[in-house]
Amino acid sequence: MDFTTGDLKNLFVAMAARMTAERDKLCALDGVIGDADHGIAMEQGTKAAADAAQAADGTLQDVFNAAAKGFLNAVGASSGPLYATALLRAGKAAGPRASMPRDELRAAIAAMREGIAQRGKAEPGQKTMLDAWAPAADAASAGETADAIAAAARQGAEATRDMVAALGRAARLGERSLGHPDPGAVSAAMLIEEICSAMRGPAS
Amino acid sequence: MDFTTGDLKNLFVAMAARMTAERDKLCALDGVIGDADHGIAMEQGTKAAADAAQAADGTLQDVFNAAAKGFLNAVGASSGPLYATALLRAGKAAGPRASMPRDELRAAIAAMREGIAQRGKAEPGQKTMLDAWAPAADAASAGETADAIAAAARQGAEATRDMVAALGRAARLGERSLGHPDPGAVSAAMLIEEICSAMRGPAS
Amino acid sequence: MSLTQKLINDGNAAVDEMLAGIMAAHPDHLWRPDHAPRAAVAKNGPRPGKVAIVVGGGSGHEPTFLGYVGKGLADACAVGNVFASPPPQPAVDAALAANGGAGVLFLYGNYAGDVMNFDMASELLEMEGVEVRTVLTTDDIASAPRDQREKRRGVAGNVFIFKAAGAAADLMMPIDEVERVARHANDRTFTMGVALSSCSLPQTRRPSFDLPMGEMEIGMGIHGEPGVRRGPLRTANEVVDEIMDAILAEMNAPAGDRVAVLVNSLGSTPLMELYIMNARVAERLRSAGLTVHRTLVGPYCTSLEMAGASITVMHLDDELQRLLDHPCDCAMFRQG
Amino acid sequence: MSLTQKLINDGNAAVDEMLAGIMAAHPDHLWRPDHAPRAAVAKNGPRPGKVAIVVGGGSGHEPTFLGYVGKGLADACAVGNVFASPPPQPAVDAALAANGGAGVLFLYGNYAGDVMNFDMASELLEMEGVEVRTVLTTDDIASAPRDQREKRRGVAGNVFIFKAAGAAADLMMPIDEVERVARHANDRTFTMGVALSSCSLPQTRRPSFDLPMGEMEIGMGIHGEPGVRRGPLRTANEVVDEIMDAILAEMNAPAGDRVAVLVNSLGSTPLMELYIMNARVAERLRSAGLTVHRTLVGPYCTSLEMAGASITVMHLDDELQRLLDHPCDCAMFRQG
Ligand SMILES: Nc1ncnc2c1ncn2[C@@H]1O[C@H](COP(=O)(O)OP(=O)(O)O)[C@@H](O)[C@H]1O
Ligand SMILES: Nc1ncnc2c1ncn2[C@@H]1O[C@H](COP(=O)(O)OP(=O)(O)O)[C@@H](O)[C@H]1O
Ligand SMILES: [Mg+2]
Ligand SMILES: [Mg+2]
Ligand SMILES: [Mg+2]
Ligand SMILES: [Mg+2]
Repeated sequence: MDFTTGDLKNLFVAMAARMTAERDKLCALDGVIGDADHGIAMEQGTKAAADAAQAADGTLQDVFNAAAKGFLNAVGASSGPLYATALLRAGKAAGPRASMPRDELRAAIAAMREGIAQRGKAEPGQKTMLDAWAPAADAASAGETADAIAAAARQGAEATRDMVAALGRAARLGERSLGHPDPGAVSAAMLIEEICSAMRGPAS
Repeated sequence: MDFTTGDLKNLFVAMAARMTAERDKLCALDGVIGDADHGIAMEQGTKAAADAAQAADGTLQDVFNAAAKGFLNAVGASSGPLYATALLRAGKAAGPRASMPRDELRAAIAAMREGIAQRGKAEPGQKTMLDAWAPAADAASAGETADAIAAAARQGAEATRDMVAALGRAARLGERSLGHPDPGAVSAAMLIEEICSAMRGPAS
Repeated sequence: MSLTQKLINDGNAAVDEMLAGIMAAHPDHLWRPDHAPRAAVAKNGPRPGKVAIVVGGGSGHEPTFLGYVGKGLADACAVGNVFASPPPQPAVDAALAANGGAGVLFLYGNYAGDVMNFDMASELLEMEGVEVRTVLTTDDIASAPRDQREKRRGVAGNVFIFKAAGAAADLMMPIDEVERVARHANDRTFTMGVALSSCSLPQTRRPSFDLPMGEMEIGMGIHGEPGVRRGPLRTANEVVDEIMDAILAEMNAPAGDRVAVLVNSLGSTPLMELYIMNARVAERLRSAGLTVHRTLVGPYCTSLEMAGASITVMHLDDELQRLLDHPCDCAMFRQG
Repeated sequence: MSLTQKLINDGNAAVDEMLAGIMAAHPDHLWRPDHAPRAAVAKNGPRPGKVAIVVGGGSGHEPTFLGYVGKGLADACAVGNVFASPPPQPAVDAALAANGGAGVLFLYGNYAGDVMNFDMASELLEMEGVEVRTVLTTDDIASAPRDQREKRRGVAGNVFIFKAAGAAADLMMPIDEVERVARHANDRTFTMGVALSSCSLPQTRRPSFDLPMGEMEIGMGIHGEPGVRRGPLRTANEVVDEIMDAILAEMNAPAGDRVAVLVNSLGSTPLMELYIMNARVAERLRSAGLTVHRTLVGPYCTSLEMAGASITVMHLDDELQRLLDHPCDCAMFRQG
């Protein structure tokens, strides 16, 4: 069964629900090495993305674009431009189609990684959300299973514990950032889990 | 053995030591129905009185006057004018003498009560320091023993628990001032204990 | 129990060190007479023929009182220990330094200690031939019933009352007039506050009182004295409504009248919360048909680091409006 | 764990309600374009031929940034969520509303989020033919080593840097000059702070980090980001000495030079403590042979209700001194 604009709208709803559920945990993680608001940004951003997607007409790309704009305008912060750019890229990858094979969500993941890397001028290993998106995108591009992609993202997020931050607020901490996972990477792994779950098809 | 200017200076030193020891307790009592600073005012006031007394030459009255001025200028607040006036009155009662019979400390207590009542426009029963000074002065004027005078002061202070404040900061509390002793009455009973102890004569 | 977190050196030296820092920061606005380290006088302002406005009280309320000394506002200030009236001497020194031969107005909050000390200062000054008047501010409507207005405390309303009297004096009004203006300003100024946390004195560094999380003290004073009652912490709008209900009832202003508003932090409540409150204050005044002529928002009259806020409304008439609009230039407050 | 004590209604609505309260309080100073509720523009200031200074950043630092919008200072401001850069749109709206045809200077603190959002706004504005320059403030000397100045955060030094750039623009200098002044002001401004308590976000009402009693965080940012290190809480003089040692070493000013000083509260640290600190700051500058031209003391750049303070020193030259002295009239800051 193809992945339709309706599925995409549901995916944004699922992401928003997940971020609401994880908000306080993400804020607490951000409190240790940042400014304690990452859960709020992700909750507000995914909620705005879901609302904008819901209200959007048109193709997959249109829905992605609406979600990008919704996320950006609700949030600002670091997450806003990063995810707005990621979603615009995913929309481009999905293209002006009413639906696409579910498999092509792999390309969306890869596109999102590109958007984040470009907007954030980021590389893997700098203790950012890219450290979850990059291994997930690599696994997706290699055609691995949804489970494997999600696992790669989680491992990537977990690995940020042992990194010294080089970008974002935590970069000022130097060695003090060691031992704590990057909140943006942790939330990224959660979003990727939601995408992977959509990749597996609707729960029957 | 008569009560000399040296004894008077020692009395102020004893009062200052007592107030330093009781400072935090008095602040805590003032915190409940006032502004938590009574221990500080009494510590600073008696210390300044002791210092000024130490530096003063002349008669009992001169020493009392110096102490009054020292107390007032160090403290201000409510306690400052009240005790400055009380000490000036005590000095008048003691008079321009180098010494006096220890018994005449009773007259000093009565004079202090008068000074406080006049400066504070206070009457007994209004939940103020006068509620310790008045019964002590009555006992003193009736010629009771040092022990009895000190006990009267302590009972007077304790009785303020059951009064609704009518003067000072606590007056704004209405019924909420019930159940808590007045800090000024508690510190007054302590000062009266020190005077009574001087009345008994030097520890031999 | 551990000590409260403060950036101080020695609690007993806090007031004098603060004064040193104030003098270092504001040499164009303030000076201290030799031998009167607890009296601060406006560099600009006091002049022959002008009534001298002398304010004062305990420390710990900054920018009240010192911050309101300057051209167009108070001429001098007597500085007490933390939450303690100054003794008479600094008040005398302040008055003598600011005296322009047209009389002195002592203008300060109604507290037993302040009254006794300033009254002693008045006696001393009168012995020196200086004419002294006294006006006590009594704007805290929570501190006594309406029919006992003269028993109420002076709190943040000081800012408006001082401003009106200071402007009157700056306009060279005679002492009778300045006194009348001060009383009139006080009569038309209404304040009520709530506390969300205690403060702590620099000497003890212990909370002055206990206030459990989730509760607030309603009708709080500015020295950590308890308020009228304690209740559960509520939303900003509910708190504003309770305060505005009380103020509007007292003020009893007909629709169409103008007011000035002060939403004041008691110390650690940040501007974000004050402005959230002000949104509701403005709404309430609008629906009462009143026009807000001027709004001040910020820490104007504080209790050290206490959390909480007060709302002051001054019911304007043409005269008070003109006096509030008069320019002033103080170390910690400028206008016009 | 119970929620922190705040006077708010709904954490998610806090910024918009605050803005409503600010607009109600300061109608003579600020307005918002229709459909741009997160852009605040000076009533007086923006005019044809004048470079528009647009500042902005997250909320929670009040009076930064909004309070510095007004004649002689910033022309407009983009308002973000609490501790979150505004998205590009309000920055675009602010710039368009303030644009006088002489170019726009985006002037804000160096944070990853702000850079990404304001850069997107610049691209959008350039597509509309508006010339945009950007200067990032990087005054926080604790946030990166000296040889990586461009990585440092912008904190309370914003006040002086905005002031200098705002004056340059008000004097109708062309965009090249205004940009040069802003960079020059930033190069000569040095800040370092300490935190004594955490703040908490209105949405979560949980402390952003743990700071046990008796400890302080040294080199603290203004968003609750951790500082350089944690240590035992020390006296005001010791704290000032540590900060001033670092600032004086960085600034490397020859004796005889002039400076401007800002002793800033991060939120709940009261004026008494700031002035106690300032007494020592003045002493340290005097013994370094430096002259203090101007001192600001108060909550100028805050982190909600965080306890703590920062010290900023701007190393003046004739130009910067003249620009700092230039009058300004903002909702929350007036001078001259
Ligand atoms: N330049 C960057 N590139 C990629 N990711 C970044 C960059 N800067 C920050 N991040 C990510 O953003 C996260 C923080 O997001 P958030 O808390 O929402 O924003 P802010 O730091 O503005 O408060 C970090 O944990 C990190 O993963
Ligand atoms: N008018 C008055 N007459 C007598 N005693 C008074 C009067 N007003 C206050 N007091 C006493 O002063 C005490 C408070 O003293 P203190 O805490 O030093 O001053 P303040 O109230 O100015 O902080 C009260 O407990 C009360 O005993
Ligand atoms: Mg964050
Ligand atoms: Mg007291
Ligand atoms: Mg007191
Ligand atoms: Mg943030």
